[in-house]
Amino acid sequence: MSAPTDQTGAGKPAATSIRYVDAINRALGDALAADPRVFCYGQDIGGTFGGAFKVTKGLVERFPGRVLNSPISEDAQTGVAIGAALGGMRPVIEYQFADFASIAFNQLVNQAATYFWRTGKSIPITMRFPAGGTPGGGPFHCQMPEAWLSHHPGLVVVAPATVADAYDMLRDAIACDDPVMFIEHKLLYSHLKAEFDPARAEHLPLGAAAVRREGHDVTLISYSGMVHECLRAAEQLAQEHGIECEVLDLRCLRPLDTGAILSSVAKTGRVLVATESWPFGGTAAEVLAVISTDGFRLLDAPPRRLCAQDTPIPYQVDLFHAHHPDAARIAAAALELAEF
Amino acid sequence: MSAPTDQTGAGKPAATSIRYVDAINRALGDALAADPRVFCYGQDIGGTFGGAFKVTKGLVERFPGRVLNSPISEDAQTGVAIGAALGGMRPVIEYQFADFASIAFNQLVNQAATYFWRTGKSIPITMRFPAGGTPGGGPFHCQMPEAWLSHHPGLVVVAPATVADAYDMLRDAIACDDPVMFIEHKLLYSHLKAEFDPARAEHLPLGAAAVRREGHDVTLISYSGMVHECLRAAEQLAQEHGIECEVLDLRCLRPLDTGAILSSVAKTGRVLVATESWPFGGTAAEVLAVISTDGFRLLDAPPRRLCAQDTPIPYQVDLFHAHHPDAARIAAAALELAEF
Amino acid sequence: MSAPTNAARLELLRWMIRARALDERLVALYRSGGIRGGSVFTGRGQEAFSAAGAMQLREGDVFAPLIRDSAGRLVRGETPLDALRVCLGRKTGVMRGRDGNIHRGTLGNGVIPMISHLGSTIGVIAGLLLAKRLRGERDAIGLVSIGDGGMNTGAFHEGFNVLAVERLPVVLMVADNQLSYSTFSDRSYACTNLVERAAGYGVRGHTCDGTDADACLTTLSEAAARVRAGEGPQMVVAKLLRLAGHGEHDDAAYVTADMKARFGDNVPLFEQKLQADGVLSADALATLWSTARADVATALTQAQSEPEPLPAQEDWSAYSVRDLLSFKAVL
Amino acid sequence: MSAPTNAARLELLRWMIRARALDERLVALYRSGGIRGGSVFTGRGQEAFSAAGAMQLREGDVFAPLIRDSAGRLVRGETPLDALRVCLGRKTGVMRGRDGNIHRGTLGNGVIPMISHLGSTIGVIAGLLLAKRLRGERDAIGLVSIGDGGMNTGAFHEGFNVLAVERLPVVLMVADNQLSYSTFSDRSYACTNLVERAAGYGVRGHTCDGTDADACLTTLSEAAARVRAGEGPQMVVAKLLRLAGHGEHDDAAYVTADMKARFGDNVPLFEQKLQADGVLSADALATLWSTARADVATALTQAQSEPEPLPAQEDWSAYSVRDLLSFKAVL
Ligand SMILES: Cc1ncc(C[n+]2csc(CCOP(=O)(O)OP(=O)(O)O)c2C)c(N)n1
Ligand SMILES: Cc1ncc(C[n+]2csc(CCOP(=O)(O)OP(=O)(O)O)c2C)c(N)n1
Ligand SMILES: [Mg+2]
Ligand SMILES: [Mg+2]
Repeated sequence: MSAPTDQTGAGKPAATSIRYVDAINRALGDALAADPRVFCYGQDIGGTFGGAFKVTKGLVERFPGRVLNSPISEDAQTGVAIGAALGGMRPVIEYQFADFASIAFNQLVNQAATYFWRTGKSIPITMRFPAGGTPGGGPFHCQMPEAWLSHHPGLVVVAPATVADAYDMLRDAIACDDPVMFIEHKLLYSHLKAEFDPARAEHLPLGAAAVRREGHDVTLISYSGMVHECLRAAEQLAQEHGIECEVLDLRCLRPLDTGAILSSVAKTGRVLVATESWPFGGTAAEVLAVISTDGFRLLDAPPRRLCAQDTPIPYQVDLFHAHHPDAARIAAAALELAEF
Repeated sequence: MSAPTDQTGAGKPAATSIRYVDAINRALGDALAADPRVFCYGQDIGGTFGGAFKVTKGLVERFPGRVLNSPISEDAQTGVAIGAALGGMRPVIEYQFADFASIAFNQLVNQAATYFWRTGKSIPITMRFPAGGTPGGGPFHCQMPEAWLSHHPGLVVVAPATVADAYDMLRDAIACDDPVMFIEHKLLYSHLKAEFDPARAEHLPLGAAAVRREGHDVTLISYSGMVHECLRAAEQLAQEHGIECEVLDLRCLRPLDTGAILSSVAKTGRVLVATESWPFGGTAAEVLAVISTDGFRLLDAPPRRLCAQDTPIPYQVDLFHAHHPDAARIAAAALELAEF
Repeated sequence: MSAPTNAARLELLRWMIRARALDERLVALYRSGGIRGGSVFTGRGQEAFSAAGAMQLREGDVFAPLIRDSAGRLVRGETPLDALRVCLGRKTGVMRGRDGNIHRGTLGNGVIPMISHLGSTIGVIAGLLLAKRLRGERDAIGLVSIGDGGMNTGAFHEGFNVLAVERLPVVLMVADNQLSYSTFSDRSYACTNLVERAAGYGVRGHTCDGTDADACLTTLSEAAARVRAGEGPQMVVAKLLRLAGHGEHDDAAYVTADMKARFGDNVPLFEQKLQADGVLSADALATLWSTARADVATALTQAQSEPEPLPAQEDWSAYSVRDLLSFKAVL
Repeated sequence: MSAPTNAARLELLRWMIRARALDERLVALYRSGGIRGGSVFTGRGQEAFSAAGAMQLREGDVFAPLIRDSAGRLVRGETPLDALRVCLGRKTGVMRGRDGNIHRGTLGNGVIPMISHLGSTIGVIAGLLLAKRLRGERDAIGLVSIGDGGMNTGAFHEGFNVLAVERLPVVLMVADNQLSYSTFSDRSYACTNLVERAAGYGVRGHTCDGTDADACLTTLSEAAARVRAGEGPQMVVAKLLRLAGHGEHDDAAYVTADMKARFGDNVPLFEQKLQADGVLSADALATLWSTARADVATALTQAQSEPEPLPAQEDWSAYSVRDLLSFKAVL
């Protein structure tokens, strides 16, 4: 993926332009200010440093004692979140990279996810996953975690693609009584900018997908960073081939907004799911499973997915760029679909 | 699931009848005898006890020093396997229950799975997962792990459903240069019996699916314990409705034998995937993704999946049985498909 | 370390007997096929240590028990009826049939229900105690159990280190019962006594003979007093023996005669000691047992008369917020 | 503990200088945009401890280095060219562009290439040493690194406990550089010195001043000797300071003046000591530096002239067995 520009039209001229990372920082600050139950816990967030991506910069100064450094202990960080939620708090945990949250797999899928069903007590925790590929990050600093967070029942998984969503969905996540896995794309942190009006009108509910561009020829389904590649591909296909793609940003990955998915497929009859994650059992596979079981008769062509290469994520920059779909590859696949 | 009887016809009258658990025990013993590089490491397997399910019973006496007890340390057990493989051995690890292998998630998907691609050195380890539901097991002793083992590239995932496969596939797994995740169904351990002829003819390759029953009306795809429910459902549909189901046992879940899947769908045009695992992003979702993208034109009806309820696995026995598909529910769904 | 009062000793014995009576009834039920599916797990041999720990707690304190804490759970206010409902999978039980046996518990009693994965409750109690600190509830303390096997999990290490770094008010009870399922201690750890791990976390360690109820009471009350005095986490290691299989499905044939010879049964030992001290008459002891058994019997009749959950009426959703399509933060 | 020979001291200094020269060149390369993507991670401030550890190893021994082991890697036989090829993502590098920077390594040099997840190599070296024992290769020992931050991972605990339970021949080097990224030690652990963790695993602990190269040599050679004598795992904790950001993207503004004042730079300190001892002339020192820098410069020119991998030619498969549809065990 290359550095995206926000084409989602979420900003309005009157507002100031801020980055995706600023939106998250602001959401955290506003949540801390609004609710004494909120606190932050994570590696390197509790000092002047402000975290590996400076997402929490300035918060410890404003909210002393409520932004805490943890040891390198992702399992315990997650246990602490669950326990604090049981104790009436609304913890927000930062994993330093989504890749390291693999250490917390058990606490997430077996403790956080099962708690409500087993005991009737809900667990309002927000877990923040700085995720996704950046050039030179290599196999262990580029992963997307949504597939392994979504299989076990009990976790809500969301992945904002826009500046406004980064703010709104984080506020929603913190307000939600269930455990919310909040996936932030590291490439968007400073590359995505948009005008942001804190006093703007209503936003979408947490579980809703958003149509980022309307079209009637092919539906492009994606989320997180890949939404911007889809928008570029759509623009290119419109310009060069007069093909109108509908770009659907899933926003919430578990549960899926199956209504929005099927509505768009009903309109276009052709669908491509693009993710930067691995194909096998990924969110793209689940979306295809939903479409093929519940939207079979809506389809005019076989649905397709475009995912990452089925290997670890390479360090070297050219290999890295070849590892996941980009606008050009999405456009090529969508063109084939449109011409099917 | 109720106690299965082997209807796969894998046994021959001349041979002696053994249980699924005996086949695994025998494969371990034969592998230890045949190859000095093989050793076993796991909780409670190194004493007279023989492991929580007695799978390794008698082996420590026959192979002293090569069947070792580990502490309750699934992460380290996995690290030990990887290191021992680097040191030229072919370790076979027992996790006490598949559910506890969640602790080893990171070592499996980030260390074992990436090693070959990163370094060119393959990692011949066999990890044994006693898996699947048994009445009264509850949320943490009944899980199937294939979904979270399959998403990251690099692990081979297999799940034998028959006595012969339990033996053959374990021997294949130990011989395989890549990390093999060997999923054993706990309900089959002592309930599944079949005649087993050690001198029998050729067996299927590790990666191949097996047609357990031929049919031309509906394809039932499954693996592990659920194969036996599908066979029962097929029998019932044949008897009661004259509907002939083809029962495909996937055997190897990663990679999938897509050729066998598509061949069967080509024959029937109707497909139901049945698993006792959760639906979201599970192996059933991946199979549906493969069928809908690569076999779309073969389908005469929307493909379907029948998976577990989307909650943790209940303790109480009636709830437990209602949590996952059984022959009756599979038959009902297949009938709908056949009549579509 | 002051000697425990006779009142405290008698209270402890009462809890031990109640726990033993409950466990023995569960075992009988299992053997007679009265438990559908699954196994039964008991705390026999570990009653004194478990109950003496829980006796240090007050209203508002929290306890994270494990497999062998049938006694401590009772002390915290769980009734035999509560326990039996869960083991029998009753809809009326606190787990509503969804989870069973030792996974039972409710924050209403100040008990964190365990998941099976050993070690993973340690981080949870750290979070719960941190929450209390952040909310200004300064009086509450925590008590958390682990075994000689569970001490070697990564989750234990990460969680206990957080408790230590945050200096949270907690007593860690390590029940070193010589066995991790069938595995002997020499395959679980290489130090002489697990209390040697305390210093590495920067916490104070204590040891006691887990078969000696008086020693358990004395040691655990000192540890709890130090926690309440603001000295931070305390680790108490008791040596004892699991006087049962891992669960009732396990005949524990691997336990050696030597191991059995080295460890007595804490319940009769304490009964004899209290009688020798003139604190307990034979009649009073008999009454303790008959009351405990009668209570369990009544509870069992009650639990068995209650309904199991019906699959068709089950609410099959793992989420408390049912409709995220209409969910937004109210800002 | 016998004092190191002057020959060993000079050899150590040579490795330290070679490592520093390599690291400095990498930093310059990063600053001038010569690294495509990613960051650069160095071992500045930790050369003595790292190299002194690796100097204890012989052919057949194994080393599991971490982030700060640029010096130890060189001792094990990695050349500056090897390092630069990987950092520059060259196809010719041992990682073929697939992985980068500190994840480099090859068993050919007796080095286990790390994954990023801290602590997870400890279990791996346990397995490797166990394999050697099972194969009857009784002479080999292992050396494994961890930091003050990584000590608190569950993976470390589980892996090190296995090393101890199996009494495998290994030296654990704990580089306590006061920092886990930006986090100060008091948020990582609550004991006074991490060596207090040794006893809990049943292993012997050693400490040394990591800024004093002689002390590193003496302490690590004693530890290695004990391992070779069959005494089982040894833990050596060095106190020192990371003299750089976590990586070169990090300006390390959080490091306090007090911390900087407390720890010297091991390289000039050792240079001065050797000169004061009359073991090293000013000329010889200058030659050490110029040779080291020239070697790095030559290696850099070479590496830069070599090809990067081409995506179209990449073999995109994570499996060594390509066709499981025809794979069967040959029995
Ligand atoms: C992480 C994990 N791995 C494996 C198990 C299976 N298991 C249940 S109890 C047990 C032994 C526990 O030993 P210990 O911690 O000493 O407790 P004890 O049973 O002796 O009270 C094991 C291995 C588990 N519960 N959790
Ligand atoms: C499990 C895990 N969590 C988080 C990280 C991110 N991370 C990389 S280095 C580092 C700090 C390491 O500190 P320490 O172990 O003291 O080593 P040092 O960098 O000081 O040498 C962190 C948090 C990681 N690599 N692994
Ligand atoms: Mg024990
Ligand atoms: Mg450090």
